[in-house]
Amino acid sequence: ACGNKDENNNAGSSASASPSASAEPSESASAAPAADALKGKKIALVMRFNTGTFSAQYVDGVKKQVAKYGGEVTVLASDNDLAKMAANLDSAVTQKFDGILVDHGDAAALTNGLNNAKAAGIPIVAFDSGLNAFEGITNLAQNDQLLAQLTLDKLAEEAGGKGNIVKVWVAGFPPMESRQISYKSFIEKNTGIKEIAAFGDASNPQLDTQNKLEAVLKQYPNKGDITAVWASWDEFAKGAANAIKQAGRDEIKVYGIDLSDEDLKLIQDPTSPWVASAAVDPTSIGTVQVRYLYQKFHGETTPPEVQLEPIFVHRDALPKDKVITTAELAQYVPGWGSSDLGNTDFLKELETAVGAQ
Amino acid sequence: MKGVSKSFAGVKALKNVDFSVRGGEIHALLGANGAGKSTLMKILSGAYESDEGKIEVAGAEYDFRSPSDAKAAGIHCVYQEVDTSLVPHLSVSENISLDRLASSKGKAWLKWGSLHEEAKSVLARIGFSESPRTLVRDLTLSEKQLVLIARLLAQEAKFAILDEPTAPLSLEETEKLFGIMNGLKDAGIGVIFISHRLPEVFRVCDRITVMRDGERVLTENKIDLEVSEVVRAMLGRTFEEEFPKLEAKIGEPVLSVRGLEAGKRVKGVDLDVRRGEIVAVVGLVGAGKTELSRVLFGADPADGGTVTVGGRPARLGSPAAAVGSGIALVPEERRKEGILVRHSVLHNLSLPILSSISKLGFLSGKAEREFADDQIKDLGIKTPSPSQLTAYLSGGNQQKVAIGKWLGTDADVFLFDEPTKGVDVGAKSDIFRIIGKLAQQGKGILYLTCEFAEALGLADRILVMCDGAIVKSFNRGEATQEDLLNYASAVREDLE
Amino acid sequence: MKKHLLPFTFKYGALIFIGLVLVFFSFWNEHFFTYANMTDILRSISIVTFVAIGVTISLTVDGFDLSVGATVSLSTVVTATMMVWYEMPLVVVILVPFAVGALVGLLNAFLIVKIRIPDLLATLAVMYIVNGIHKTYTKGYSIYGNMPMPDGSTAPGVMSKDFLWIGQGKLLGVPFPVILMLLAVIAVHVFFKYTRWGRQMIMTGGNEEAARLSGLKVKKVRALAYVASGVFAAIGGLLFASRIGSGQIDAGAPMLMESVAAVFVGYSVFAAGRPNIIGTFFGAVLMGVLVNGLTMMNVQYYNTDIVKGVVLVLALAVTFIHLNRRRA
Amino acid sequence: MKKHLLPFTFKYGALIFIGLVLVFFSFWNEHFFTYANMTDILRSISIVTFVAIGVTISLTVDGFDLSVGATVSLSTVVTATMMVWYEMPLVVVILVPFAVGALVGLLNAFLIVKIRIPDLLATLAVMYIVNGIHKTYTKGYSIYGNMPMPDGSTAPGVMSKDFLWIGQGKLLGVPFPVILMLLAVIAVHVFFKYTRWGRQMIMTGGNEEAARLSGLKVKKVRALAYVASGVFAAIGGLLFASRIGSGQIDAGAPMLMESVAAVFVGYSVFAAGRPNIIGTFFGAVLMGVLVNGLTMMNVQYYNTDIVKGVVLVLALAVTFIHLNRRRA
Ligand SMILES: Nc1ncnc2c1ncn2[C@@H]1O[C@H](COP(=O)(O)OP(=O)(O)OP(=O)(O)O)[C@@H](O)[C@H]1O
Ligand SMILES: Nc1ncnc2c1ncn2[C@@H]1O[C@H](COP(=O)(O)OP(=O)(O)OP(=O)(O)O)[C@@H](O)[C@H]1O
Ligand SMILES: [Mg+2]
Ligand SMILES: [Mg+2]
Repeated sequence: ACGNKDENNNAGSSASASPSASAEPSESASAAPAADALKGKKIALVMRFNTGTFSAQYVDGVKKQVAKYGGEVTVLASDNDLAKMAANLDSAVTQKFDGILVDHGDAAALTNGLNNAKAAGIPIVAFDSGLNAFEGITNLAQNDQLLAQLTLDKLAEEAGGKGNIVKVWVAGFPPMESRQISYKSFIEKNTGIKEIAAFGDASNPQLDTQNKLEAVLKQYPNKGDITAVWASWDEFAKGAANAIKQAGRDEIKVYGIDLSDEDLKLIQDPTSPWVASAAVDPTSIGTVQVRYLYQKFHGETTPPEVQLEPIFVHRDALPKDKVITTAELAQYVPGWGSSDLGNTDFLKELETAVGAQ
Repeated sequence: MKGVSKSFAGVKALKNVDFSVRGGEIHALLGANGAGKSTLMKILSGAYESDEGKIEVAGAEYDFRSPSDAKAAGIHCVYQEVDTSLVPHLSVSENISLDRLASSKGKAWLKWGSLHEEAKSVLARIGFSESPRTLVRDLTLSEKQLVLIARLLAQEAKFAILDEPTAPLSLEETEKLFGIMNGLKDAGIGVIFISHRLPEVFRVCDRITVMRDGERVLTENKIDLEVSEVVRAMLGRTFEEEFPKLEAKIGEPVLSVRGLEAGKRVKGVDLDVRRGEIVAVVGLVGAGKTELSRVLFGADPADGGTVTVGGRPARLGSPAAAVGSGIALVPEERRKEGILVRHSVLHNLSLPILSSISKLGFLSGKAEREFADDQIKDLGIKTPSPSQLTAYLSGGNQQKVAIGKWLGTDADVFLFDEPTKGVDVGAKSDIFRIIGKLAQQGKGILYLTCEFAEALGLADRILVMCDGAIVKSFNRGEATQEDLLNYASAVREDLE
Repeated sequence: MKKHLLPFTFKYGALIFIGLVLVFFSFWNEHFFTYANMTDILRSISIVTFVAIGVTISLTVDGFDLSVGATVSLSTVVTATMMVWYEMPLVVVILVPFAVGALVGLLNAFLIVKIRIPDLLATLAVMYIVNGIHKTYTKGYSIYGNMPMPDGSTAPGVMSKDFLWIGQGKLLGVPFPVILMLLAVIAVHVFFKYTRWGRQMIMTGGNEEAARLSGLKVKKVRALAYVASGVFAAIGGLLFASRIGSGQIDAGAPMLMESVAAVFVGYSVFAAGRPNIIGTFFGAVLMGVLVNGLTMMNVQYYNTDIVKGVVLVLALAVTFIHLNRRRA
Repeated sequence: MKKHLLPFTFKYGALIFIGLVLVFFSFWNEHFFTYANMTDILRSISIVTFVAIGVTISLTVDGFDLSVGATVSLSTVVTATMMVWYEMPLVVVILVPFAVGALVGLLNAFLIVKIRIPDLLATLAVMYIVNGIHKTYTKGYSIYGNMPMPDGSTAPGVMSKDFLWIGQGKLLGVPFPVILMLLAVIAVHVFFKYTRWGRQMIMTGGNEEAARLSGLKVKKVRALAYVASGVFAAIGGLLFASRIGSGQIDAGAPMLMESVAAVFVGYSVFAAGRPNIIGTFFGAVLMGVLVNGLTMMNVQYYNTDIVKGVVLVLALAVTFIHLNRRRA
């Protein structure tokens, strides 16, 4: 229980993704008989993290989509413990699930189990697990470097290319480390922008960020001392926004990464310093992942890699008159959550067929 | 109290005891160790519930389920085990007022000023000089005893029970206590007084009850009694019978101590023990006997002096080193120091000889069991099986385990610190027999005790200790109890 | 002279140490020793201090409550749902977590006092149970105003302004949680020092047998201590929700070790060598000062852990070397 | 008859309970009671069991080692860096974490035995320090083959095949970590039951003063127990790195509570009421079976926590009600 870092949110995007290998198979066999063949599929969702709104929305996306196809999902949670995750994968194979979804896996930790799964003929679709080298698996990935780049570029633009910024970031997680690559080149490129403080602790992300940023705010007490805060994770962004808002330093803007319903609400709030985030819709990650799995069930060829392109969401693009959720975001931010990625005629028919039953 | 009985895990501690106290008298309760005095008083004060029997106070029948019930009836007790009644990191004042603080009635707020004031005035009555703000953990044993007596005085008692209060007190403090007891008596309070020191008992009490083996054997007014009658009632026999001395051949010195110093408790002790010789060290409680034995055994640090065992200088750094040099100690506090109560008889017995019953580190279960079986048979340890937890053994049998565990080591010198404390009469003579046998095997025995009679019966030589120093040496048959008492308290009297 | 100096150093060693740390950071950064930053530090430790008060109380009766972190988590989400899901009035929002904390405490007390399971074992089990309950209750979601519910609808309530003020507002320029914390520390200190019940707890922890022989109902006292521990942890959770404006899952998990660290540093204050409220408070202050000052120095968070650990060792070493020497 | 039945139930209650749980899950799901799944369960508990062995040893001498989780983390990253950063041969890769674990144990032993800081306090401080060290060592990064280094270069090594086999390979159809675990459990059991040093540890834990007065070198014994605890935790960390093929930051954090839970359930096995290796093993098995079986039943992970807690309570309640009745 102590020190669990749930870094749930780097998941990603959903909808607006363009398959890097644009092999979108569009054969449409008649689905009605297939609906029976694909009925009651037992699917294991092997997750590394499982707390927080982001994960909850992602699981929700998976469950809803599987339900639409008449299947059943079992969530195997790993408390951010890769050894447990490997064990979970093993037992998913042993227990003969029909298909396995992997969330935030790790190539080294899971290779063995995935080989077993492959030997057992169980199809696998992974998200953000760095399994591109693994043959036969469809990999969904959100582009973490791009995610970071989108927010940093906006930060630079709104700051006019100069200013002092605070970085909230922590190492130890692959997505974080990818984001750091973008950050490094950003700092090198924008010589006018200076990092004056950096911290981050994954074990108590929100409150710890709030407390530490307060210290930094006191260290730089004058308006204009700090231009912006770049938070590499929405949990950090929430804490940072709280600290700034409560200190009344509304000239400082927060740029975050990832977006849950909770985050969206904060970005919409005009009094909140958090103005923008880049993310992939967690719900549609789940949806898309399930679609590819069912394509595999159906015997279609699926691409080895599917890139989920992140969407940049800025307050300016959001409505001022009502609070929206990520489900409605697509109306305002083009490309969000609306993706038909991975959908095929067959799957659509399957959905209707199951829905009719 | 009428027809009170009580058993502990198979030991019948009290058998159908009747006992009564009048207001305004000092009633002495006497009996050998383990006779059941403390148990009876714990029942009277509500700390234990009796199995049978009833308690009446001023004609009304009571059923004490907790100490507070007894206190409500006006019965207050100073328990024998001082440490069970005090909270070490609280102040003296609070410990004196502990009952009041613990009660569920009364004022919610503490007034520290008046608390200390009250404590001070009670303490003044017994001549206690430390500040009432001192923490109890910083007090000496006798000071702790005084705090408990002060607590009793602070109560509105109708009956006061004092279970061996004089044990840790100096003569001067004892005198003060007697003054207080007489004061209580004059105020119409019934005082029950337990002590092993017969002279003081005879000086202060009005009536005497004697217990033996859980039964009441005698209740008389003091003036109708002789000391010898009481002793006979306590023991059920005369002295000589109790200490059958085995004859042993006395050889060359095996333990020599020169100029041993340790803190304030051991001052320049010189002594020799020869093979086959039983040397008793007697002294009043607090004379420093326990400290002497602990220093010899390396359990406490020595400040200076030399110890030779079997002609070789012994290292005194730690008990492990002492054992290596051939010294064994049967310590005073059996349950805390002598045995491990949560472990079996078997494991307790084999503890000091683990290395000799193991090969390459692996224990030989057979050797261990054989050794244990031998000890259980030789020493007559009453236990259902060697794997019984020692916690469930009676005190005497626990003491035998504490002794037996050393018999497998080839120690040359055995230190016994009050080995008969809390041990019943039968076990006591068993222990004397074991000690005698050890002497016959040519071991050197140092026997530390505050029971002069034991020393007179058992020892070849008696050293009298007072205030940390050996003040006198007697050979067997040279001394009487009076002589010993005189020398044991000599220094103190000289100082006065 | 020298003889008196040493005990003095020991007794006030921990306080002097805090003073030196303050001086060091003040020289390092002019903005450190300002009113605004000092109140920030106090506010940042207010939640942990409440939890640590609970731990102190349970340690006072010689028990150890491992379930406080889980209680904080539960209380945080319960508080938030009271507003967000059920739109309860402020009074209910505040009282329900109290009740929740008390219930957890009662469960601990039942297992420890009645069933007589050793404290560490019992509270560990309760930790698991309460952790499970708090996640089951919210189905793993964090709680915030107008959140979408699993069934597709939207939660009716928001975190009310009045409630948020508890954790974020100021009274006469002092953050309200700081005022609450100071009041709690003083109240519990007074409780332990000047009331009979407080002394009864200390007695029970100091020598349960003696307390029992004095007629004290020690079981009741110990049960009460666990209930108090649960309630203070629950207040910590309530403040947590109010401070960050939402009910986060697992919010309390890191609180256990942090509060225990504060309590243990507190052992060194006045060289008590025992749990004591004033010590706990200064322990929390020291930890807060270190985090704040080291952040200003831009020290990496992982070095902060080393510093925390070393400070803990130093504080404890000084105290226990001293205590053991005196006893020896 | 009845008189004999009751103690029997108590003594084997915990084992019967595990049996019933197995039977229940077997009826529920045909895939549960298969060789493959049973070895899966054993492999899944192998790391925790090693850590739990360490905790059992420290508890045997009546100490409590809170630093084991941090030691696992440190050992994991050290093991990984030995290969990835320094390309050391397998022997070194295996020996260095042993040394690291022993060093942590020595630090604990020093603070507890020499400075005489109470065990919980000392090991908590060490936990912070070791946690900080392991993150400082890697600058917070996780370690994996050919990782990019903070200075822009690429790490030279990868996790070697031989090393990965330790955590992932099979010998005669049995996962190698399971073999290691069983060997360790048997070895430590033999150590406690049949060797002099094991007995000395047990006796030291039973009553340190009495053991000392029986001529045992209790300080040495206790120090050794902490070193052993550190080494077993380090083996856990090594297995961790080998199982997942990388060195994750903070990998050991959840291990502390999990291993403690296993040890505590173990108190109930054979109604021992105190730490014992066989009990610890079965405790770990029970926890592993529960997690595996409940997952198969598609119980939410957060409910699993509740079940774990309740099982812990039941196991402990049965044992301690029984033990206390016997003592009374
Ligand atoms: N809590 C207990 N559990 C088991 N046996 C006990 C307990 N208390 C006392 N006994 C046993 O009961 C008997 C009477 O003990 P008690 O303490 O009443 O003797 P005593 O007359 O006060 O002796 P002493 O002069 O040594 O104080 C002894 O055999 C003792 O071992
Ligand atoms: N636990 C204690 N705390 C403080 N002082 C103590 C303690 N135990 C003994 N003393 C004091 O130490 C002095 C010597 O004690 P020691 O135990 O060596 O004497 P002793 O002759 O063995 O007496 P006893 O018959 O009590 O064993 C006495 O003044 C005694 O009051
Ligand atoms: Mg007695
Ligand atoms: Mg003595």
